[in-house]
Amino acid sequence: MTALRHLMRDPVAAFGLLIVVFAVFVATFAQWLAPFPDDAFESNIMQRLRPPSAEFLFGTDNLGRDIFSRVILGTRSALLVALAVVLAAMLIGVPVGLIAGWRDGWLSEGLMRFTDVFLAVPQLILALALGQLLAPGIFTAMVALALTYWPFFARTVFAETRRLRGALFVDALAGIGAHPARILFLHVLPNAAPAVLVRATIGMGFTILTAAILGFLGVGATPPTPDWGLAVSEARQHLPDAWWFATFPGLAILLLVLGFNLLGDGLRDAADPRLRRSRH
Amino acid sequence: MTALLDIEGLRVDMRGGAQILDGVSITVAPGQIMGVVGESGCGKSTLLRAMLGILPRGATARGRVMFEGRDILPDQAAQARGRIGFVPQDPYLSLNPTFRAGDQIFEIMRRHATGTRADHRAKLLDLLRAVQLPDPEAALRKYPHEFSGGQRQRLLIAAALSCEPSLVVADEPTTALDVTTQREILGLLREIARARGLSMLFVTHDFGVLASLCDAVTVLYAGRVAEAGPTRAVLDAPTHPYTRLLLACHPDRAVELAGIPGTVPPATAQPSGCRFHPRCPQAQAHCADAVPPLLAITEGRSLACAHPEPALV
Amino acid sequence: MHLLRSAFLALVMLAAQPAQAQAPRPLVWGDTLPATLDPHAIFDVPSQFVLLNVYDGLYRYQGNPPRLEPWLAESHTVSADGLTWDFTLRAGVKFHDGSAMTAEDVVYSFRRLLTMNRGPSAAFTPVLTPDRVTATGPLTVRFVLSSPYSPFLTAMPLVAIVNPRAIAPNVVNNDWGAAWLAVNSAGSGAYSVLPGNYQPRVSLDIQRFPDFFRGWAGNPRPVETVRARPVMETSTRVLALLRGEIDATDSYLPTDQVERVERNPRTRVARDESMRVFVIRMNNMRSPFNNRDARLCLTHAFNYEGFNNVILRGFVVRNGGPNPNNLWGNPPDLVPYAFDLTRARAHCDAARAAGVDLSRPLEIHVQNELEQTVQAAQMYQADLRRLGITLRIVPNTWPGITSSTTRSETTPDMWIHWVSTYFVDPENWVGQMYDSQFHGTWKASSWYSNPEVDRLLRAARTSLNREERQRLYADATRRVVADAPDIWVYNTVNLRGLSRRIEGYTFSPVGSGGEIRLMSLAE
Amino acid sequence: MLAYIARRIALALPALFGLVVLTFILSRVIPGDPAATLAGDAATPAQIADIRARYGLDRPIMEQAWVHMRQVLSGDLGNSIFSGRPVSEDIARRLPATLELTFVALLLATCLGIPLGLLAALNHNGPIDHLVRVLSVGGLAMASFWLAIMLQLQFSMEWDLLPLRGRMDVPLGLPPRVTGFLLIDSLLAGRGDMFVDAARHLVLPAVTLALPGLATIARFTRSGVLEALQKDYVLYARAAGYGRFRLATIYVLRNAITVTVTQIGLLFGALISGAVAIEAVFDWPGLGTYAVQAILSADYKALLAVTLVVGVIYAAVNVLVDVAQALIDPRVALQ
Repeated sequence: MTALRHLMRDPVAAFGLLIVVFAVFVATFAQWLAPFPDDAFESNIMQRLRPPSAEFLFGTDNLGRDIFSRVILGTRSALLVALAVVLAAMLIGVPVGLIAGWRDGWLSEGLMRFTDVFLAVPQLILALALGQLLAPGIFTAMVALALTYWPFFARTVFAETRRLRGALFVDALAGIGAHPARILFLHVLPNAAPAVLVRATIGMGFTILTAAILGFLGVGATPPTPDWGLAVSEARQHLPDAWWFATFPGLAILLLVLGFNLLGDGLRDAADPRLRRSRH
Repeated sequence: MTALLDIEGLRVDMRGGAQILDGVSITVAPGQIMGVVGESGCGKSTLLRAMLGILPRGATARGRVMFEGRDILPDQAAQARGRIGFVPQDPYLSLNPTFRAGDQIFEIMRRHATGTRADHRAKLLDLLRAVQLPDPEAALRKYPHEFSGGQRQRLLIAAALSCEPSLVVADEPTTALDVTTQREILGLLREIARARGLSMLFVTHDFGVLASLCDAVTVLYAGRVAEAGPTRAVLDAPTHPYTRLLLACHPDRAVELAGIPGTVPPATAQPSGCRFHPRCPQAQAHCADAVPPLLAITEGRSLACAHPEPALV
Repeated sequence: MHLLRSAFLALVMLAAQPAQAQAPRPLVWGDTLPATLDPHAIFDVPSQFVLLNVYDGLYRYQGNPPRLEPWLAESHTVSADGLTWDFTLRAGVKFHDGSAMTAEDVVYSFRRLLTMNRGPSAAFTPVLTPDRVTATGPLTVRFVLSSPYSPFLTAMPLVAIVNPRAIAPNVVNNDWGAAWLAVNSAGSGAYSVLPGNYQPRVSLDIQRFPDFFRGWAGNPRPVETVRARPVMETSTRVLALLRGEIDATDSYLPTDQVERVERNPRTRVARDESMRVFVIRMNNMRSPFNNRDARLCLTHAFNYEGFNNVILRGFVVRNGGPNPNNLWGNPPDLVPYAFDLTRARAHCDAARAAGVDLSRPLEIHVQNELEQTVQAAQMYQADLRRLGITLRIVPNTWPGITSSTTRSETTPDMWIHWVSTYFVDPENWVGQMYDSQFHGTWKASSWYSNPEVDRLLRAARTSLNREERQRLYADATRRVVADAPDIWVYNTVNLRGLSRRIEGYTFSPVGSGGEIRLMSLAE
Repeated sequence: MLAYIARRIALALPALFGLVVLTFILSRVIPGDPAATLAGDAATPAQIADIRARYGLDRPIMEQAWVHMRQVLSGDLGNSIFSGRPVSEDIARRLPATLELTFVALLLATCLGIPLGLLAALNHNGPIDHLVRVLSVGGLAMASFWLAIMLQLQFSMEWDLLPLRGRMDVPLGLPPRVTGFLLIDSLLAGRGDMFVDAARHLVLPAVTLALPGLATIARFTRSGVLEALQKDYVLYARAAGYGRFRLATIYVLRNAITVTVTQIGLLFGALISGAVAIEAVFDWPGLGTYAVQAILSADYKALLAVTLVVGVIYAAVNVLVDVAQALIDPRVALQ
């Protein structure tokens, strides 16, 4: 709670939180907020590529769909994809980090070397390779992103576990004979939680961005999904005439990622100034 | 005899109302070693920072700091740099780890000493020999982490002397070192000061150091001078209750001040009147009302207390 | 004096430097490049650029509608049983290295093609083996087929005649020089490759071959150097043309862009009715596509009018069957299916009544990089929703799809592609698309099987009588269309953006107008 | 120092080895039949079987793995599924284009990012500081491909100020290939016009690519300088009378930069990733467009080779960064 109060005192972080809350709101009520909710999959070829107007705030796309509606509808998929990816990455990365951090010897070594392999290539490149090889589509893109993002959680949790393992209270617990699993999950994990939360928030922004690149390169979301990256890619064919087609989905990406990044920065400062340097 | 350094009514205020120093006056004669003692938070370091022109952001200094006949406060001691050598508290942290030790000293000499680079080099080598640093030539090329703590402090002393200062200001230069090294460094400082006729302003909270090194002493409490005088006289017969307690509570001259009840007040909430009165065993009602002025009591001794120890009065 | 003169000369040369940079701009060709320069290793639309400009075949298609003209061959004869084909070669043809082309070179080329067994060899392997190609004289070549195959001649232009003397020193591991020929040329064509500047899919420079066997008399100002610089993205390609960075786009200019290119004083659009059919495939071996009513329902649910005239702005021609409208052998009275949701609903109801499950989501695979396939799928998806049919769009690529069409189980429910002119014969369309013997190839990926159609197509394939073939193909086509195994949408009007500098651009459905030798550049 | 470098390289090797194994495993899980892809448009099932045999795709998996490993170690990345050409040759032709772009972007990011971060720190909580903070957060939130398109739209399509695509105007030709870096090769050839043209083509892609890097560098320099300014040695240096400018630019910056330099290593990964999308927008004939083409043509050999090569470069850059860091701060090598 003190962290939250600290967060709200930082205007920049509060702004980030505002964006994120707003995005979650838009995503939740997308169906009601979008003026043309059916434009997620309907096309109206008679009114294609109309410039922004009172009726179509952001104009229409190549199939005559309202871009404003599709940007709103796209918020949901962007958030869901990022959330799923980050959660999946956490599900892999946190246990790996915990075990590697707690144990010594070959298991720990092996796990961390394994982690290193996934860090040996920039995430996007690995995600591209994985995404393509596993047959392109949004689900594979998500799998690929999760498979490339978990090492960051593993690293973070590993460092935290190592630090806490040396802490006195852990020694004390081990001294009174507490089971290692109990220590890990009841004592070490909660203490590592702030670091994981910060990493997850930054990961949300990062994943939205990377998923957009994958969509843009044709390895991510598929038509007619109202996906922002995909929209920018479709819009390229119609530049420079239909500038609105490329502009607004891109702005949506910018805003949402900005929100998560600002929030992540704020959280990092609020949670622990020591974390200032850990950045993907 | 005119004073080399004459600090008069020095006040340092922080933005936000905290008052760190309040009318501190200290005089150092040529060749004199002046010790400044007091608990942590009494303003010893601020005093040095004000003299050296390195007060933190938001701090303003008023009063006069006369050095070699000129007030150096307005230009933040810029004129006096080089003429005042500085030995910092922690030799481990005071050298930039990414530069060679020699280069860091040359940088100071480049700005403040006369002569060519070759002159500087020759002079620095002399100094390094004077501070008894082994293999001075090699030392110039080494990085700070390649020295031991004592060696580093010797380096810093050499650096302080590099521009031929008339005054050396030292900020507890031995606290970060082990006991044997402390003793060596103190011996070195004393020897150098005597040999070169240097004046020195020596901040410490260690009475042992004080006794072995300093000619005179100024006791600071909560940003004001409590009492001042020749070292022997003050140590043998302290007049201010604070000095007495300070001396009494740790005969072994340890750092802890467990013997005095309470703590030094925070700079934002100084008590009225005599600032020591909340902790003073001799305190009386009016102590809280009037600020006791710093008055000369005997030759070279002064005191700021309305109820001094009877022994001397 | 000497010094002065050389100084002056140096000055002149320096001054001439910028002038040299402004020397006649080469022709910059912005169309897609093939993956490899080896004409025997690949056969697709982009590879035609190399085939037609760097190499020659025994015969070649010219003009629109395409005429089959003798090229390196002067003439041919075929035996009455349709098995033995004798070709007489033209004398005096020189390869780029100056050596003369002989019958042995033709034999080498065919053997190389058939042994490597890649790309264009598929048109021949069913009827021809390497040892059945022989030189019967210095300028005569004989092919003996294992069974009669009337499209044999029409497939002749697919095969480049290569120069064995240029290849021989570069053969490694018995690879027929494949590694070398992928980045070099050994042809006799009007242009030769400048190998140093070649970068796969990025740049290809070709240079005029003065000793080209047909001579250059027909073109007084031929293009000396061509720099092929494919531009990946469509809109960038169009802008590059408008700004004069390239002189020609590909021949699939998006219909949205036509007006813009026409408006620019420096550029124009060449429009030519081609032979390239846009088709939505259905996997006829899988439910619900194995039911004719279900297929007819789907066929009536595609908005042909909207797609052809609104999205593609009328730059295409409705094509009601598998063959291009303008090809011989196509029944002229064919009535295309119309977009009619009422009829579609009726057919769907009939299918449901027959126990067909239409509730399963149908997958349609599109070629991601070709936006038209995506647009068509998206439009179709919206209309099918109104019939209560869910269409799921799966982005895929050409190689991705074609590698899955080898078995019916892995073939997608539906997919979208074009059938281009590989050779000008109904065999290229209805023949290879709907004869069940081609099952397993992408062309026959609707897995359509109709014994009567098989019989008609096979008869047409072996007959040497053009009238009879025309009748057989027309009959087969009518039957196929009646069964509605696929959804045929349009025949392409090729749209190529061109700089007005280019004169003499001549379109042919084979090669899509990419023959540089006919072009010249205005001053 | 040599020992340190050797140790650092040794540390990178297991991960690279793991990467080779990973890419092999990946190449075996692909759904499409590589042989069918290789056979091309008009292939018959017989042709496909023939190719499967020729490429050893019908051998036992362990044998294939062994062959793969041996090939990779000898620098043979296999033949492209799409063109049949050796992938390593293709990559060698295209790598310089990507490296030139990346280096220029990195240079831009560093040369602007460090002074900006320094200015911001010296102007702590002032207007420049706020501006730099906004820039550094915004720069990281922008989708590179989108920014690329927006810049292209404005500067090339609307205003016609800078080239739309490619590395050099086609009619100019290319300078003789020495390094593959057009800026260098054109100078070596003494062609000023080519140099200017290559530089003009670099502007938009490099700026786009540099922005996230600029943001990161500015941000880390800022916090590094702020942190260094709190250090005792800065206080000491001020007391000892270092010049203000010199103190800020050299003395403090050097310490601040050790953190920044680590970031540059990580950034390189981001740059290479960014290059993929940006090259696709600007038609830059580098590794990125190669990867995109490989995706479009399902050329898994090419894609995996790109992954491997990027991994090696990435590892090399990170070793270099660590060495640079050790040179700046000699304590690093001791840890």
